[in-house]
Amino acid sequence: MLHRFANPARFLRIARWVVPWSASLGLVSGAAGLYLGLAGSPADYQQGDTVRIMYVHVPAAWMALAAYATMALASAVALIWKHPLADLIAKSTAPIGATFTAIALITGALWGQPTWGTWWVWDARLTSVLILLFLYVGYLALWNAFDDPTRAARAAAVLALVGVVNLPIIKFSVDWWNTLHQPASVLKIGGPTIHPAMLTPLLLMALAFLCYFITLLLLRVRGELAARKLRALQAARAEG
Amino acid sequence: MLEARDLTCVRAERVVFAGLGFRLSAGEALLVTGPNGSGKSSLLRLLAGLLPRAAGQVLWHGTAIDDDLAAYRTGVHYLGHLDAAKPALTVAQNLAFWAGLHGVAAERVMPALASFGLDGLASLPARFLSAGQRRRLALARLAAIPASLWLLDEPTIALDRENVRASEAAIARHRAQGGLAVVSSNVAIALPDAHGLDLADFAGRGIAWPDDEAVP
Amino acid sequence: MNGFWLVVGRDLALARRQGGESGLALLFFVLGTVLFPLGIGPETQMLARAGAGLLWIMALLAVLLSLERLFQTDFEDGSLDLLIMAPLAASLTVLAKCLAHWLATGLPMVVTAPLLAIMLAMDPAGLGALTLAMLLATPTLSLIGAIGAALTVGARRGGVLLTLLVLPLYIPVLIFGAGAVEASVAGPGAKGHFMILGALLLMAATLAPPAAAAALRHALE
Amino acid sequence: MDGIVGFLSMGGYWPFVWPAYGAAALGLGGLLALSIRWLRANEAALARLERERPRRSVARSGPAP
Repeated sequence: MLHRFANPARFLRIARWVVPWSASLGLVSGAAGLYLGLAGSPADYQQGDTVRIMYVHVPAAWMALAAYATMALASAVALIWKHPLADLIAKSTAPIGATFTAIALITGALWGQPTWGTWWVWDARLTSVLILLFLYVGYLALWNAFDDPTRAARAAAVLALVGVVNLPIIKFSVDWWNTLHQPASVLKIGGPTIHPAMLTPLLLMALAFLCYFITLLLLRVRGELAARKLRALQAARAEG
Repeated sequence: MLEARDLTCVRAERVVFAGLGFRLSAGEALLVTGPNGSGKSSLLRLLAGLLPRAAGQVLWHGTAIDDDLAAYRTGVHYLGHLDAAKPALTVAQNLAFWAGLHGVAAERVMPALASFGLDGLASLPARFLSAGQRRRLALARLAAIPASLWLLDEPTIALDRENVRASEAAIARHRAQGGLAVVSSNVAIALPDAHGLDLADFAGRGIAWPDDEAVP
Repeated sequence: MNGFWLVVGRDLALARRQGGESGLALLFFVLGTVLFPLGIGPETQMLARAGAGLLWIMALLAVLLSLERLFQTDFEDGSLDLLIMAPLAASLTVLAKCLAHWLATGLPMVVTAPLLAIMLAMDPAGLGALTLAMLLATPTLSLIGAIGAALTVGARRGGVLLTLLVLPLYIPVLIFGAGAVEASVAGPGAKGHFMILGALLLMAATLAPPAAAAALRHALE
Repeated sequence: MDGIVGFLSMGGYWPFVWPAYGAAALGLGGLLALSIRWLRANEAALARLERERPRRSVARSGPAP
């Protein structure tokens, strides 16, 4: 099975080719999204300019979920085919996903203040994103709980899969819990009712966030590969 | 008949041993020696199917053990460094549990304890046992539960002269009945005409992550 | 299958002999609930309003507290190797240990919950729902917690880590458990909640053992 | 001038809109910077070790030390 170890050189070549493209596409779409979002699109008739926070809040929440899905997929590949590169991809995804989640929460609170009058509202979506943050923190903590990286990778992979199965159930329970205690939140954002002029900047920003995710993921995997080889060389030196 | 071909073991991203092979047929024993950290325990855990192989094959009666790991394991005893004795249970209850789990009649428990001089302590909670006595309780498991392959990791540690002889006798009896034994030990242990395997010869070097240039 | 009951019997014997975790968990559950009025004040409407939720949160934490040692002791004394190598499938071994853990820890809590509820001035109409909901939920808590316990075997600071990993997964059980009591007292009745708690239990009973067994196999590598 | 000030005030909601974008920039930029610094550190250390390793393996592949 040793030969099946993914050849990191091939991955590094692909990464070196993709990163410039994804980075520049991200910058272009980000700049366009920011310009349209902040200046080019109308304010909301109800909320005024606070709606512009949506161009950061919504893509961050989307990417938080997309990152967790990537982590779960990579974990499944790592567990089923014992593919060490997949472990590294899962490990590299987590901090990015956690950052997206944190940004979604902060911008959500900042958006909530003028709209609902308080910094934190137990809105179903915000609560689910908060729980998602705990899942990320738990995943990262599990990675650091073992000395042997292979052991940590296996445990984290199982947790990611358990998490991805539980996510919809948690989302369902929180939505149900939220509707019971509070009338459906006033805001209906992100649905088809969104004003077309707002949709373009939103999608541009989503594309920018996606490119950012791909670029940073490839960079972090490169870092993990170097760290792994560094550890091995140091171990070899200790024994050499 | 147990055969290992081109076994490679990786632990914590380091190649512990590589290219290891041996063949063992009924009644034979293999004495595994090697410096600390050369992977003696890893080899035994690998043969028990507890540790995944990085490469190579382990064949039992010609078929790979992974085809039906559960079936393979019903015929295998693994004795690790730890004795798996629950302090709160008595000596007899400890052995009866493992015997019951393997579907062995309860009558075999006392004779197995007797073969290691523990029948007098049968109703004593295990927390009062000395290290040597706990080791003998673990060895009694081999006598109580029939298995054709014994994987023994430093079986005679903490045993006095008399009990070392008792375990050597047990291994000899096991081999006489056609059983196989893979024993790792740095302490002298009488294994008549056993094959030797020094793990130093198969020591793996360098990293478990072959990048472009060859693994050093 | 008798291997299954052997494992249940052994774990129950160990729990009874050592009396450690199961007794402590129950004590924690009771003590935590008693502290609540001391902190919030004795007014009954406040207690009644928040009592159900508090009971459930203390139940979650009590179960979690007693799960850390579920596999750790077997790992440390070498039994885990033998259990995984035994003819009994690893998932069934996990199921057996969860059943033993529930009998030793969960069941006593189901029995004491109504008494504590009365102390928290809960409307008697809710006691039936509380007991049934706890009966359905505590096994689920043991099963989901077992995954966390298996994941943190041999990990540094396993206890804290276990809490961090498992509590988010307990949220659906908390929502529908506490919701069941509230629905039976104030709402249209808790039939729907019991159905969902039952579904969560069935899901945990089928998915948790294999997941925990996989985690255990990796723990032994 | 008025355009810029009007734009910056965000209809009076500037204390919420700009911190939101600030948080996003800080989060994404910060993680990017940390990751790049971490990547550079690893690859530099690796290069240092690699430079030493060939000399050592040449010695090792020669007559047994």
